[in-house]
Amino acid sequence: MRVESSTLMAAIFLDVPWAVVLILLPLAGALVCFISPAVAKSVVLLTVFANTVSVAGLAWQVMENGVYRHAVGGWGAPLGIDLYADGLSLLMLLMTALVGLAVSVYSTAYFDQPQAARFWPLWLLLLTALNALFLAADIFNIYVTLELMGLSAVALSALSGGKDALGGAMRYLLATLLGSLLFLFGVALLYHGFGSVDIIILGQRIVASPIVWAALALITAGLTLKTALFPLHFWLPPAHASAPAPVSAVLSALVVKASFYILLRLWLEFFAPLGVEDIGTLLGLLGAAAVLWGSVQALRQSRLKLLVAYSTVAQIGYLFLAFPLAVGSNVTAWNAVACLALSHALAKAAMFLVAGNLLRFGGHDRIADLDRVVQRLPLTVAAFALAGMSIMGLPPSGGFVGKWLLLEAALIQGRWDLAAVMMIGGLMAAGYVFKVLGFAFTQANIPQKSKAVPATMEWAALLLAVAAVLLGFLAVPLLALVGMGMPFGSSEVGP
Amino acid sequence: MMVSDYLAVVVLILGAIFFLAGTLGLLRFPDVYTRLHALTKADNVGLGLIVIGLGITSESLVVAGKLLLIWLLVLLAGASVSYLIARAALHKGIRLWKR
Amino acid sequence: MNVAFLYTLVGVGLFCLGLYALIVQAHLLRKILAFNIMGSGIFLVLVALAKRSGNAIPDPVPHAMVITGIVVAVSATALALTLILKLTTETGKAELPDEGGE
Amino acid sequence: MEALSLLQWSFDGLLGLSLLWLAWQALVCTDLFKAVVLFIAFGLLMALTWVRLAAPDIALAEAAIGAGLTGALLLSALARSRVIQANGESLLNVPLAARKLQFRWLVAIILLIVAAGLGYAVLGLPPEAAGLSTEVAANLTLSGVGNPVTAVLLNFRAYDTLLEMAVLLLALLAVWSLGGLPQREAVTDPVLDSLVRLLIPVLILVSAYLLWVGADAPGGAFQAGSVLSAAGVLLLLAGWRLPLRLAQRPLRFALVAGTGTFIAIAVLTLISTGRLLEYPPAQAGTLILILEAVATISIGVTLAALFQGASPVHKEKQ
Repeated sequence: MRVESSTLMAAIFLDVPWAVVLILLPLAGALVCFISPAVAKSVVLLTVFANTVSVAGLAWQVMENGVYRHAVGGWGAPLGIDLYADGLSLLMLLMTALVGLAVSVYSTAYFDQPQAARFWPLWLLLLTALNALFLAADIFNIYVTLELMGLSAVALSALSGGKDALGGAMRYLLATLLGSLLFLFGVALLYHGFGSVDIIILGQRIVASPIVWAALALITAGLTLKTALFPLHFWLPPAHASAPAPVSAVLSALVVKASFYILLRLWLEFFAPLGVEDIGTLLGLLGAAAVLWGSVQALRQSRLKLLVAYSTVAQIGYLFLAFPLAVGSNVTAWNAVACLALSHALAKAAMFLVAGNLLRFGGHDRIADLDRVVQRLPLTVAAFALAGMSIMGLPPSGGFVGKWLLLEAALIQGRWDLAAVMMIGGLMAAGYVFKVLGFAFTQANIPQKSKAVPATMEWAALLLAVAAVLLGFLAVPLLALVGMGMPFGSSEVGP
Repeated sequence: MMVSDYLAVVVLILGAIFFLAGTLGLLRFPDVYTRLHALTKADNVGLGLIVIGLGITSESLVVAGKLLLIWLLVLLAGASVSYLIARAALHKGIRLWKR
Repeated sequence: MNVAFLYTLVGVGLFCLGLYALIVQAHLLRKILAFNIMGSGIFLVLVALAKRSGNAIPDPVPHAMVITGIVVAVSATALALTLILKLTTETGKAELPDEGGE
Repeated sequence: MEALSLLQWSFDGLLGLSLLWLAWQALVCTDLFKAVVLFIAFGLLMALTWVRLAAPDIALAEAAIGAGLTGALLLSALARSRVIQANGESLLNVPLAARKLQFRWLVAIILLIVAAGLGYAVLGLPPEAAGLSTEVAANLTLSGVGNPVTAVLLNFRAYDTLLEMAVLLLALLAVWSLGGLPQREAVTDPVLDSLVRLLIPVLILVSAYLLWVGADAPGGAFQAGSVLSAAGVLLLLAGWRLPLRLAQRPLRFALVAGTGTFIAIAVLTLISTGRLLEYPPAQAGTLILILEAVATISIGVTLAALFQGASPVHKEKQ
């Protein structure tokens, strides 16, 4: 009997359209939070928990039945819109779910009432946008999700008010709107060139022509602007540094990855088959410049949140190093990107939450004035150290696996220059992580009052950082997951 | 073309001339009040003529009725808005033009 | 070449004019006007190209996309204007604060 | 016929040039108020352009939202910025240092190259449009409505519209979360009052008409909603405010009703057909009408609330 009921349960579990749940649930949650702010906190916690379960459910469906496709409205592409999930989208959804869970728990303790009532519905709308974006298979639909994501991210980053936050949010708004418009222009050209906005159909129809080159230029420009690739990163540090800590965590960990994901997806489906090595090389060069420039700037910062924000600029650079390294059926570079994206999301979210803890504790985030925090907030400092391991790429962290794979790809290709950039970037990352850790041990020159930091906030940061390190042990099953549906165009999986 | 078509063309052209006159007034008259005067008067008549011209050629009474409704709405809005603009201008202290 | 291509080129022109003003003009309100004009340019390209085969019934899909785009544009404009007013109240200037030394 | 085509060509050419000229003036003229007015004129010419391109649905949306409501938002921002500064001088009108001439030339030259490239790319497109008109036409009878644009918006690509409703709601949430703005000076005037009293019923009627004909003719929820919001904007301009007992829950329900109904129908279709937003063809027309009716109210209220700026409750507290 018991066996039967459990198989029945499994059948039901396998039958639920989890992908749809991932979109409708946070959206409905946002509406409830808006109507009844009193229950918002519980609604959000319930939503992010159910969100994680739904990702697990979707992952199971993909493992059982292969690539997931859902024809919204029953029409199917090209007339209708499809939802689509393969290993790569699952990875991004998983990343969103994990970071979202930790950030939501953290936020219950971080925000006080008037701000909390504004934060919850905006955050659930951002979660809706992220989930919808990772499940999208239609480039016009992606445009709508990009706008939903961009505007909610801007609203969130302006949440704390004041000159810095408003200025940062304004700059962010200009960048994200410009990025969306460039993307939309590309969408318009592709639609009129090939008569569809479905990614798969377009991928089959696209042939090299002026219209494709124009669309490629517009889409790449728009998405690299949104991803803050050097030298289009100017908007990121002020926006990420002046937002509330949980918002910075989500922006750095998830939002920039979302536009990178779209770029990667369209690159793999549309542009790579056309043989555009030159543009790949250009993206790689910009990535290398980003690694160096972001790291140097991070080293020079005196405020922790700016340091972490510039570190994001550098770490985004690593993701772009894969473009010139992934040639032919070589998936190592793309596997490295998958590892790096996830481990950076976890580690960087942890770092911003740590910065939030230190800000709450001392009332400032000046690195030189950290006052023996290692004794007073040991969990927080441990979280920073663990997250730092992953950012530096020390074994056994997830960052290590990612950087190792990338290095391997560079060495196989004989790209010593890029390998050198990776090594230098790693060294400089060690520099800025240890700079912060060093001041955590020393006593500050000026005496300062300190406030208690809720345990929830400390543990949320620590658990994310631990997850970033543990990822190193889970790399093999993770890469097996990412390889599902062969998003990178080859059956070869793993290092 | 039938006689009614020729009539419509004549009325339409007449309407356009009124619009042209109103626009000339808007550009050439000395202050906000006289410009409003020129604009609303000429445009109201001009639109009325155009509505008549289009009404003659319209396929059904319903369409003609809708056209008439548009004219009435524009009359109402034009009159009120020009009054409000003139009032705001007075409040701002813009003087009446004197020769 | 028919009329559709004429309007397509006008759309490209509007996009580039808007982009120019977006980069060159420092005033934030002007940047918002620039975004709206760039958007109109893209919408024009989207719809005009659908009409390029002549007399056939125009393709309704780009029309629906443009209506979606117009609603998104007004949403973004409303948010941007509020943000500009708040920022102007704080800083006294309707432009981006200079980056205080990177 | 040759003369007619020449006339059409010159009309289209003139319209295109006017669009470019108005856009340019709106972007570079020194007076901001003038720039906004030129922008509104630009929007109206865009509406005319949509008519020329046989896109009456967009023409309606452009006139109501693109020119009308966006224009109202811009003018209202200018008016508010005057309130911010006590001495009546608008902060937004403070002149800013111009960029260096070399920089501007550099940008202009780069963008000329970009424009040439884009123009070359679009002119290289084959003259036969590779669109979806045949697919839409083939499935129109199953969609429940006769207007192909409404069919795309509310049926074939209804999921986009769901997310678009979320974007609209999000804009309002974002504006409210930014907190209070200075209020405009209220205009009290007997003429304005009687105009408002006359126009409100007309606008509601027009909105209902646009909603109803949207199934088979140009119109639909977005056009109807923006006409409805015009009624709200007029009321707000005449000094009317939402009664406090309606400002909390009832207002919020009205704001989320469109998105909420969309979600409810999405869940219902998911349960009954197994697919998101797959309407049974027999009920499609009714479902779309319900969706559009509720969406119209939400769109109207949301756009009017965006014009008002701050949340009505927030204002009472100040």
